[in-house]
Amino acid sequence: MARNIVEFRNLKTYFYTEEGVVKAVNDVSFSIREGETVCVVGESGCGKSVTALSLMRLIQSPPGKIVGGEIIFDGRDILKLSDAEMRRIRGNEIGMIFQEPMTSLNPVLTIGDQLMEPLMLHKHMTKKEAWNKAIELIKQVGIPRAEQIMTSYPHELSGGMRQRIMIAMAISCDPKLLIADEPTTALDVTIQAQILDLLRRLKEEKKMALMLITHDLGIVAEMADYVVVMYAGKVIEEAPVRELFKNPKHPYTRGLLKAKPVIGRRQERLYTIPGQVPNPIDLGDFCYFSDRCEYTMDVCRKKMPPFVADENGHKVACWLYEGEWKK
Amino acid sequence: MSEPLIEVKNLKKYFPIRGGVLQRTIGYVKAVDGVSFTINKGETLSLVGESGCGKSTVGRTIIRLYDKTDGDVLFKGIPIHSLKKSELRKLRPKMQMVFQDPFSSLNPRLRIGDAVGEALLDHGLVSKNELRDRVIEALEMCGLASYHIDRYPHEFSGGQRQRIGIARALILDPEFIVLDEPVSSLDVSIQAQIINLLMDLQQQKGLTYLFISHDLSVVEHISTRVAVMYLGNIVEMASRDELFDHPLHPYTQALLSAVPIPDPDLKRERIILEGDIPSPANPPKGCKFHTRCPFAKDICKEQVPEFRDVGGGHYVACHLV
Amino acid sequence: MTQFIIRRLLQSIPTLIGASIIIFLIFALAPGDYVTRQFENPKMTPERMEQLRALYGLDKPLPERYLRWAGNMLRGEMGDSLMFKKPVISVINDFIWNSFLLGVAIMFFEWLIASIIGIYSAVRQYSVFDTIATLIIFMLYSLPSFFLGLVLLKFFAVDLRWFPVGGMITTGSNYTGWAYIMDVAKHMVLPVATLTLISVGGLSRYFRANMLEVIKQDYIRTARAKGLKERTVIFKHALRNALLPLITLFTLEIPSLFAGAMITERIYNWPGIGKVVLQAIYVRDYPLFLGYTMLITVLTILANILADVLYGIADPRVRLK
Amino acid sequence: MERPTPTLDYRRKNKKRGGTSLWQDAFRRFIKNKYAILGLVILTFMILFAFIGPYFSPHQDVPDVTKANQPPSKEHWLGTDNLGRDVLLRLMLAGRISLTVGIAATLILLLIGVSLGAISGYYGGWVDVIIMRIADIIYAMPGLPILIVMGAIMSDLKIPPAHRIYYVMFILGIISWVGVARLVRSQILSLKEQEFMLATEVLGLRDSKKIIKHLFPNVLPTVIVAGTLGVASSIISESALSFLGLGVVPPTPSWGYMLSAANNMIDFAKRPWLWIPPGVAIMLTVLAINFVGDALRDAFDPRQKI
Repeated sequence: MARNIVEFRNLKTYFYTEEGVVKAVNDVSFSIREGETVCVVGESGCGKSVTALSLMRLIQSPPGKIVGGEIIFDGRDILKLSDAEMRRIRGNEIGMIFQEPMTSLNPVLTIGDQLMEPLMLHKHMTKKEAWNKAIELIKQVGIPRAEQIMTSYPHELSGGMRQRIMIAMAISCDPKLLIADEPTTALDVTIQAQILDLLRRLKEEKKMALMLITHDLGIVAEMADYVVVMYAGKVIEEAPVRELFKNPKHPYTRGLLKAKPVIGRRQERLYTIPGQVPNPIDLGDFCYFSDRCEYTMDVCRKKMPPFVADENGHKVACWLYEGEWKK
Repeated sequence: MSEPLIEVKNLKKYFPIRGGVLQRTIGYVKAVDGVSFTINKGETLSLVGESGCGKSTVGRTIIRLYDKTDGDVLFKGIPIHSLKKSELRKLRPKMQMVFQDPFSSLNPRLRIGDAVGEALLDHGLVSKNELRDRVIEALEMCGLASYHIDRYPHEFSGGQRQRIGIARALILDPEFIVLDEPVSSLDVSIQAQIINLLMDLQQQKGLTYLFISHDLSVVEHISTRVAVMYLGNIVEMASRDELFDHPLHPYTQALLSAVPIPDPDLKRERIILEGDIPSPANPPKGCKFHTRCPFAKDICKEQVPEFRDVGGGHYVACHLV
Repeated sequence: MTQFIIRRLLQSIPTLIGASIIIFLIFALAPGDYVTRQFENPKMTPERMEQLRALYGLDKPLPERYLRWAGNMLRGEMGDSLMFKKPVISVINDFIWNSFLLGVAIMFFEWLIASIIGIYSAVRQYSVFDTIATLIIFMLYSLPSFFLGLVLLKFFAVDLRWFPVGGMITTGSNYTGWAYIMDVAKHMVLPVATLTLISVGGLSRYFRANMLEVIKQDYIRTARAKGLKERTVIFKHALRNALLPLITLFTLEIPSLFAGAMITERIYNWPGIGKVVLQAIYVRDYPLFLGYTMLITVLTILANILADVLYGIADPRVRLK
Repeated sequence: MERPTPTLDYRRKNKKRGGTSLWQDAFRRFIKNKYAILGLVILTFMILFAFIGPYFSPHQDVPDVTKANQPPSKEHWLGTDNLGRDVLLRLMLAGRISLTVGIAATLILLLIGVSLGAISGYYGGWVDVIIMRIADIIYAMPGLPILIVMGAIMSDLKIPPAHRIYYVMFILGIISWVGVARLVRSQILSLKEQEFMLATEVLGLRDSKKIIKHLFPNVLPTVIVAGTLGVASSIISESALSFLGLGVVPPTPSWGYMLSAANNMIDFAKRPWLWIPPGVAIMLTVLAINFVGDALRDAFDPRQKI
């Protein structure tokens, strides 16, 4: 078994807002192995993006703050590194791409300038070397006329092209881990297919791990080796991808799978999860899904369920499986 | 076959591009470039396509939020675009719209009760003392509580706001509602709630929907018939089952194969289209899809394919079918 | 680009005509003219007054006077200053460069100080520096320039005698070379300080607001995610974007270099155009005032066009057509 | 539906039934702002000082040459002027004028600016072109010189001193509406793009309703902020004009006019009590208004915190 490249251990990232403390990431632990694709899935506000930004130490402070836990990356605790050491990891050992390709590139700098920056910084390339490498990267992400693109500005490119450039930039220093935060949410479905295809290909070529954050279970099924499901700042379930889709355990995961209409699988009515995600401010110490769950028991409203693995390594945080732990 | 409620005949909507020293019109963005279809009473016709294909413009032009460039829209036989302003105003309650963005579709400084009830009052459809009851009725029908009436939009989540938007349209007792991407900004669990609500209301009230969306799986769930748009034209239109089971146009096929399916064991042949969607200001000649079509032939580059019935109400515009 | 400039120049013609009519009317409709003002005394006969009016062309009907004046303006003839008894152009030329000297110094210090304070406050938002800077800035821009001018004059020139009380060169001196420059510089300190302090507040707030806005953007996060040094992030990625709107502001300040500061120049007895024009108003020297006002109006219009052109050059997203 | 959807409150803390409007939200943020409170305190003080203060003064605003030019003393806290009048009392009375002119001029500029901006933005087309052209024209002309010239013309027209104050308000209003008009116009243009404005069209609301219930309340915050800051700049402009002797003139003083005592070399150098207090009064008032205006902007638009 490959070794862990990243390990989140009891990560806590809170936001201190006017209305109260938002525990955006509330005691999250999971790991990503070398060369593996882990999908972190959940609805908006569940803390999936904040988890990724915590790993990059890009949480804006104030109001955000990492208040506890460890993030072990390649044997080092990220949270204990100096700013300078952290900068050597960002863009070098960990690359990241974001949801909004339209706003993620600097509008006043050329594509070439932005692509060459990390190469000259981390790989100490000369301008000439960086230029050649950047052209190679542009070709690698499937954009023709690379020389012309180098001198273009972001607004001259389409959304799909910009996302390809973001990918090229993120992988330019051959990182061990690529974080992709909803990389296709802002794109059309035919472009999404191109980008996912590209990510899959690059991951194989570069042998890097991929942390893919998404809300789309279809993308999860297509891309993931391993899945982490988050709800209201907590990991509520994690399992290898086949296991998770074949045998989802947490009522929330099950609900999500049933609530999404699927092409070619026509049904009279959609299953719905009633209610909505709880207000993240000042949540108590109980199962956060309890007020929407159809199996809620008394214990669910009183105590936080522990996160327990079964014999297949399928982990879930739900009181329904209390019986299984005792075995 | 039931009677048509909406008939759209060769509708065109061009937006001018200005330029030159005197800011004269130097070209047009052909957002909608000649589309024709009918919507029958009680059915849901879906318009599906990627960004810039003109689906929202069709929706807005049908209910005359935009003035047409050419063609005709008939609502129960009435040519919408020939009405005077006052006549149009009288007809407004019958044709409603639910918007995409639950955050910008409600006036932030208006109480929910006012937002939902004001049109009823303005059209003189209800007396002042009945108003509150009618508003509460509409809110409850959409899964909201009566005490929400005094609240403001920012006190609600996205899904609840979308319910308010639906209540606002519903209270006028419309016959036809344009649903412009009503669920695309919502999370999956909330999306399902809203879709079910829309379908329930349609059944109870016999509503007719034009459902505009880019999400094929939602479209498949909700539609009676589906029209696929590309760069201002409908390239394929058929009943839901026919379109999803036997897509004929290469673009429809590509779209369908591009949708990720939540089943890790499913291995599909995927058609990945090359390149980007061309600009609607300068669309390709001939078949507009030929620049990305994996099967394009010479004829596609020159001749515009005819939009024709290939049997059983399945329309397609492709030389290769 | 050329097309854009031509269009903007054409567009500014009506603006200029409108401005010239308004400016002309303001004076023409005023009862007291130069003749009444300067020569009114018991010895003056009405006949003699009329002769004088005819001499100065003040007896013609308004439209004719306007057209004659506007025609002269177009030819660059602004007429003669009544006060100085020589062409307006040469009066303006005599004094405007003194104002320009003051203006350039002020602009230099204003932008230097404002950029430092603004950027530093934004990068260290809510720090002690930010809080104190904000407070001081608020106080500065709440001060009327003439009050600050008077206070500085009283304290540093009258009481402490560090600087001369007014003028541009020490009376009776005939310094040359370096000594002359130092003498002028000494006279400049207080007026420059006054106007810099007054204007630095608003500008540094603007700098700060722009920086804060830019720092929030996604591309700054991208820059940080690349592992760039904070210095590179701020000065290469953020500052360039924050400076874009400031280009406009900077360009629009150019006319003020030539306009002079009426009140401050008066307080410090600086022989600039502002002081002279103020004097011209007191004695109703219309040709001088009209010439000056039109000059500044034209400069403002040109600066507006220049601002748009420079913005278009600096921001790759803007295409000037 | 399988089960009734539980109606959870998005904000659980909000227990009361009636909703919290954005106005209430803004108010809550406003009163939390320290600068805003400081500004309000100073402003209240200045208003009381100017409008109630004179009733507590033991002096009369009448010349008494025997007491001319006295420095500050126990009897005359801020000394006396060259006609022997109490400077402190004059300062209070001048405050009335300065504050009134500032507020009235702002109301005039808002009236012109908001209506022209709104018409321009709402109707568009040639109306918009014409109004914006006029705005361009006024914007292109140098403001202070025109203001001063208008002041001079007032003198030529022999307007009685008591009426000059109204003319000053009017002139200030007329030359400074452009900024507000442009602001309101751009705000309305962006509101028109919002889906809720499209919704008012789909709902078939009357134009009057669209404007009064939908556009106006959303433009109001901008207008309030612009208005507040407008008072500050009107006060400064008025004082500049009066300082030059071309604005409000005796017998009704304004702070700016009192400051013009500094034009006399002896008063300037030897009797600072004549001109420093009005300057400080202007500064404090303007500072307070700027604090309040800035806090209002933050309160109305928490995203744009600057």
